[in-house]
Amino acid sequence: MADPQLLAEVRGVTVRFGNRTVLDNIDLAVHEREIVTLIGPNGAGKSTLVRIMLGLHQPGAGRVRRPRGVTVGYVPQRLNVDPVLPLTVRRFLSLYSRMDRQQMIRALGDVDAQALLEVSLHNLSGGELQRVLLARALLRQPQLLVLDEPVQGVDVNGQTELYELIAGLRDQRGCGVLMVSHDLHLVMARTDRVFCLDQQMCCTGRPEQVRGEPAFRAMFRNQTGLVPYTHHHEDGSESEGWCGQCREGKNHHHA
Amino acid sequence: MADPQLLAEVRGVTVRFGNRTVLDNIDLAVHEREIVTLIGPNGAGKSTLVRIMLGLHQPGAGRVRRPRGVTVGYVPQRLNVDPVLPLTVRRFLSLYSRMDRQQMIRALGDVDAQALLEVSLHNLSGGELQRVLLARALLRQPQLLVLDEPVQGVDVNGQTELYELIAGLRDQRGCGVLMVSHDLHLVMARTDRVFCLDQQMCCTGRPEQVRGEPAFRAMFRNQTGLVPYTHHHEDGSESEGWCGQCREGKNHHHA
Amino acid sequence: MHDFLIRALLAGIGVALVAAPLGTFVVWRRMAYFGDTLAHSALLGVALGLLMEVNVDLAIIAICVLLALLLVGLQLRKRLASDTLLGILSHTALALGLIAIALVESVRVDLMGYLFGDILAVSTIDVAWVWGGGILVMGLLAAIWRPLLAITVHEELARVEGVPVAAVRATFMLLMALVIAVAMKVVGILLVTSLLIIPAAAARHFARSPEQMAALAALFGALAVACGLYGSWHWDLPAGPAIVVAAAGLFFLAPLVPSRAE
Amino acid sequence: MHDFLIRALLAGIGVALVAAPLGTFVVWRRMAYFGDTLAHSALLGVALGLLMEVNVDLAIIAICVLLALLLVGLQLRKRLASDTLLGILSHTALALGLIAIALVESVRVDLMGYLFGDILAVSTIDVAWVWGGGILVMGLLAAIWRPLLAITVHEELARVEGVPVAAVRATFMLLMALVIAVAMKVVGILLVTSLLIIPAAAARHFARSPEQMAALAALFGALAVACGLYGSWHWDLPAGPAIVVAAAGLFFLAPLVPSRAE
Amino acid sequence: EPPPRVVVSIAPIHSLVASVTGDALKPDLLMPPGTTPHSYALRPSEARTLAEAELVIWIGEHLESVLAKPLASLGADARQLELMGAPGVSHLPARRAGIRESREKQADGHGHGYGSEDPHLWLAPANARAFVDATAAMLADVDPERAAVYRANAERTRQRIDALESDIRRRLDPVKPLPYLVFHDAYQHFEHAFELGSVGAIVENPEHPPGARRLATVRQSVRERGVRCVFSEPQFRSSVVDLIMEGGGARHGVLDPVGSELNPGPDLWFELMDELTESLVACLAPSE
Ligand SMILES: Nc1ncnc2c1ncn2[C@@H]1O[C@H](COP(=O)(O)OP(=O)(O)OP(=O)(O)O)[C@@H](O)[C@H]1O
Ligand SMILES: Nc1ncnc2c1ncn2[C@@H]1O[C@H](COP(=O)(O)OP(=O)(O)OP(=O)(O)O)[C@@H](O)[C@H]1O
Ligand SMILES: [Mg+2]
Ligand SMILES: [Mg+2]
Ligand SMILES: [Zn+2]
Repeated sequence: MADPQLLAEVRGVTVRFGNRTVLDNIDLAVHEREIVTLIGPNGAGKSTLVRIMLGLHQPGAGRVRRPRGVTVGYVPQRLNVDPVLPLTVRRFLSLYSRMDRQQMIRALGDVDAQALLEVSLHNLSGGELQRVLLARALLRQPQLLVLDEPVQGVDVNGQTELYELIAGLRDQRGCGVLMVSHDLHLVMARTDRVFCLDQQMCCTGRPEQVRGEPAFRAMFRNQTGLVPYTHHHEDGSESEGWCGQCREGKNHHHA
Repeated sequence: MADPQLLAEVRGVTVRFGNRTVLDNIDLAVHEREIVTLIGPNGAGKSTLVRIMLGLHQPGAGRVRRPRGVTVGYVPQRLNVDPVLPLTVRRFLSLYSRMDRQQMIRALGDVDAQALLEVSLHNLSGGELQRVLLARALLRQPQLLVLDEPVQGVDVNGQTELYELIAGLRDQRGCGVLMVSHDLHLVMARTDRVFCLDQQMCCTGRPEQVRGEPAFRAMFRNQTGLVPYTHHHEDGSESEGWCGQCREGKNHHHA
Repeated sequence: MHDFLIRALLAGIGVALVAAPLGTFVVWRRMAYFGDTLAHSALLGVALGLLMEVNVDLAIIAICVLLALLLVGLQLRKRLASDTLLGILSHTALALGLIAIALVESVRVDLMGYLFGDILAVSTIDVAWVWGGGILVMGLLAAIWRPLLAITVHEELARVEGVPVAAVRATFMLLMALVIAVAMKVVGILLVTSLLIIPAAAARHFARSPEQMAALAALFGALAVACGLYGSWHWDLPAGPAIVVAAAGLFFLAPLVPSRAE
Repeated sequence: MHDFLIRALLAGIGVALVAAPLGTFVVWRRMAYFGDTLAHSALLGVALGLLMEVNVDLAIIAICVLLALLLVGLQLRKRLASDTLLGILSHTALALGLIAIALVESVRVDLMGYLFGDILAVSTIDVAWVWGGGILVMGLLAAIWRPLLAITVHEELARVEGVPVAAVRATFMLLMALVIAVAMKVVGILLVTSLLIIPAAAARHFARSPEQMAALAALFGALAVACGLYGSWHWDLPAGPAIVVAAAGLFFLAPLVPSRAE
Repeated sequence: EPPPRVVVSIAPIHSLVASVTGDALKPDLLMPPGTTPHSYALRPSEARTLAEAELVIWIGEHLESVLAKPLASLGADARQLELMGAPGVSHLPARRAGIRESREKQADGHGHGYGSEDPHLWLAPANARAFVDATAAMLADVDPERAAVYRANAERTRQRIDALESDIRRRLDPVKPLPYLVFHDAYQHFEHAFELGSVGAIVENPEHPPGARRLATVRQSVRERGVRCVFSEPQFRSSVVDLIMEGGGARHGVLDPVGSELNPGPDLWFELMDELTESLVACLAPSE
């Protein structure tokens, strides 16, 4: 098999807002057929990094590379559509690229929202909107899916199903996925590589590896008890996992 | 001890949007020193019910009662502040009621966001904003706290801490809390009464009771395995728990 | 029927049809005062045209295009709303126009001649212009309709999906500027701006999709022109204002009709 | 210095100081064209005043207040933006005014007097009005400042926290309408609207809090008045336009200065 | 055969034309007195009048600019008489507003482009006579049947103008050297005809505000040159006039260059000229 195609990459990216460094010399790459998950505390710079990879924000230093012609599906962390514009879900799904009705119904079905096709976008509940956004990203048959907290506000069954759907997409269509998430227990199982971000890259590697790191355990001390897979022991073996100097303990804003 | 004071109540509330019934004959009351949690699938009408209790939406039928003079702290599900208005977190916290700087720092400390005091509201990350909103609701020393998915986008440690904080507030200040949440595993432990909503009230009662109901298990089939308390057996005993005719199985939008 | 009424009807309906789809974007993008801004800047165009001894109409169009581009540039500052920017541009242009006129030796410029065209006075050539230019504009607008809609709904999503945001936005602004600059001469600024925003706003009440809103706006606009001209004839009222009042009537009556749209 | 220059300076600075805090709200609430809307409706006021044989100034104020209340009502329809609503009101009022004038025989209206006014011709009494009325307005505004700010940031949060939304909003609109109606008579609408929005917009670049923005806007406004009057004197330019251009200069230069605010 | 339908743009011209047509026909007036270009929008009745006109008489695009467009489209079938270009009309270049140093001799402005011409042509009796002649000639051409009537009426009108002119000359003679100031410079032709002592005007265009420096110099000159009167116009606000007069000892008068308060008809022009004279005399040399 040939090398998996590179879909997006940043190298040595640094971002400062004012005199505060939010991202410090970050490297990250997403390839075909790979699910990369960014985790980290609030304000760690996850969304900023995602926006940089998409070209929506210019980094202060470092390089961003996205091969031409890679179609991207994006679910932003927050989305606000002005109510002055009348817009049904159907019209929203085929906003820029024309979509076939059957396709749209199928995509909504995938996120368990088939009944919303003719509903106005402005009337959706929080979780419904999130599902529609995901359906929209999927509809474009993207090679790269970029999802910033995609199951925010989605109900409990939906969360599991949507993560399964995303994992399934990787398997069937071979697309690459870059995801930000706080749902450790759901995400870990289906991720190929975890990047634990907090201004710097703290830990990186396969989920089993990262989960054993002291830095990781410090950062997510409250949650690890809930992750059902926690008691698998790390095999401590081969591969590219490493752990940097994560600041210990509580969340640290604007240190 | 005297009867706990009633803070807000709806009786027989029905809401229709177009010819779709979103809420059907709902009764709900929140008293002092009580945490009431609304759970239910996306589109169940949770936010609508909350908005009706706050007087932000008029029901088609039914009565809403809020005793005069009850101070309310509210965290809406979505909040969008227009960037044309320059606003720091500090100014946002004391927007309408004047607040003391020490108070503000303390409230931000409670939600682990003390460093954000002088940051512009428009630059906050998703989780940071959510923490600030919560701090703002707490600052008013409310008798009734109304929280619509208050830990959305908050990181894993934060979620646990914030739920603990809310429970603590009830204990210390004796305020009543009405909360919408999808985090079954975190919420159940700290709730006095759970209302499981899906257009109608499906189940209601103490968490241990509700958790045993078949309707509840059907609605949250994927998650119950994750809730650490699941294996407590229901005692099936005294008290006001009941379970209505919940529609079985998957989420059902616009049936 | 007098032939000037027929010409007025044709020109009015032509303007209404072109204004409808443009007007929906004007309403969505909060540019209701774009027309007034260009009208205010016309004075500057006149003064500059006289100072530099070029054709005044050309000078006006040049100023309109310039302002449109300036607005595109200013909109990159996300911290200010479009109406504020339009207000600044409009008043500054007007002030500069007044100053320029004070400096030009004894020119008597009648600003209002440029502002208040008169729909009863359109010629057959004007009608041909309206329909010919109108079809061209509609074609161009149809070509950028989807990308323009995409950036209006959510600019960043559109950018990620590959919409050439800057180009589309600039094209739209130029289109608007040209339409307004030309229509201002033919039927007057009052009527153009009104036909841009009032029918679109009335249509919002019923519309469930952007295309529906544009189509309804076209219908309402044409209706307003017809009713307005009839009223103008019947009561011998100035025609342009009568059309505006008819459109406003539609706007205020619309909410009384129940609508399926939320 | 000539006494009329001193009076102009006093009146201008007075207007700038009152306009600054009001103007910040105008910018935040996207009502940049509120002033123009009222000015357009002044024509209707004049016509009605003449028709019904009441004092024209009173008729103008009445129409302004009426329009302000109508706007408050229309804003309840959340599906339309403020600038669209203002555009509709403004053009409808203008059209009605034109029709009324066509019906009233031989009305002589100096519309331009209301538009351009003349700050150089203000009398001592005008100055007293500006400062007296100004202090009153500032007092009223200070009284509703916090609730008004709260509903501007987030109306539903404010409502839950007990702000009397409708009353506060109506008070603000009436305040605006009165200020503009009076200032229009004294210094002209071009200058009032410009002093409302341009200094506030320039201040946005530096401001980190609402109060800072209002204070900076006051500073910029006063500066613009002083510079504009100096320029008017030095190059013999019309004073109102010169002040507007000075304010616009501040606005366009502001971004060149680095700012701590995001 | 019925007489042709004749439309005239503004009231002073309409008056002269009506005087020429006499009882033979009633010319229509397009812009009634008091109409300002700002609120001018055609009504269907006016549009019809224009569309049905056989002859349109106006001064020219330079003055009635709002009419240029309607005349070109609606009046396309009609013959047009642009009085600006009529033979024998004397033209004067528009003056800068402000104070003039001395009473300059104005050269007859032939050869000046229309762009800088003073359009208030009807205020000179000589021009009025030229208008009358041009109108009569044009009417005779359009309606040869009644040519004789028009010629006779024109002759009578000319005599009436002559009579009024010498009457005005006589009444103005005592105030000729007295300095006065006007709000906007509309009276050049009148002053030129009767050798009046205007020291200048405050603004060029009544709609565009003046600069600070000019206001100061104008106000100073009012004192220094002993200006007797400052004249405003009925349709424009006079706050600037008040400012100029402040402490200068000048009286305030009102001059109306278009007859905005007079009834349209053959007599309007004569009443307009009479009132101008009356206002000037009353303000400059009040008889107690
Ligand atoms: N435009 C900006 N100017 C200044 N600071 C900013 C700006 N945008 C973001 N920040 C700050 O940068 C930090 C990183 O923000 P980012 O949105 O990337 O966080 P995140 O990791 O996505 O957090 P969350 O989990 O809460 O979504 C935050 O502390 C935020 O306050
Ligand atoms: N203004 C409206 N017009 C029409 N339908 C509406 C309106 N507001 C809400 N709805 C619909 O009512 C239903 C209930 O909405 P609500 O926001 O109360 O759901 P929710 O239970 O809070 O869901 P979530 O968990 O996703 O937040 C949704 O299906 C939504 O589409
Ligand atoms: Mg984020
Ligand atoms: Mg909700
Ligand atoms: Zn004139």
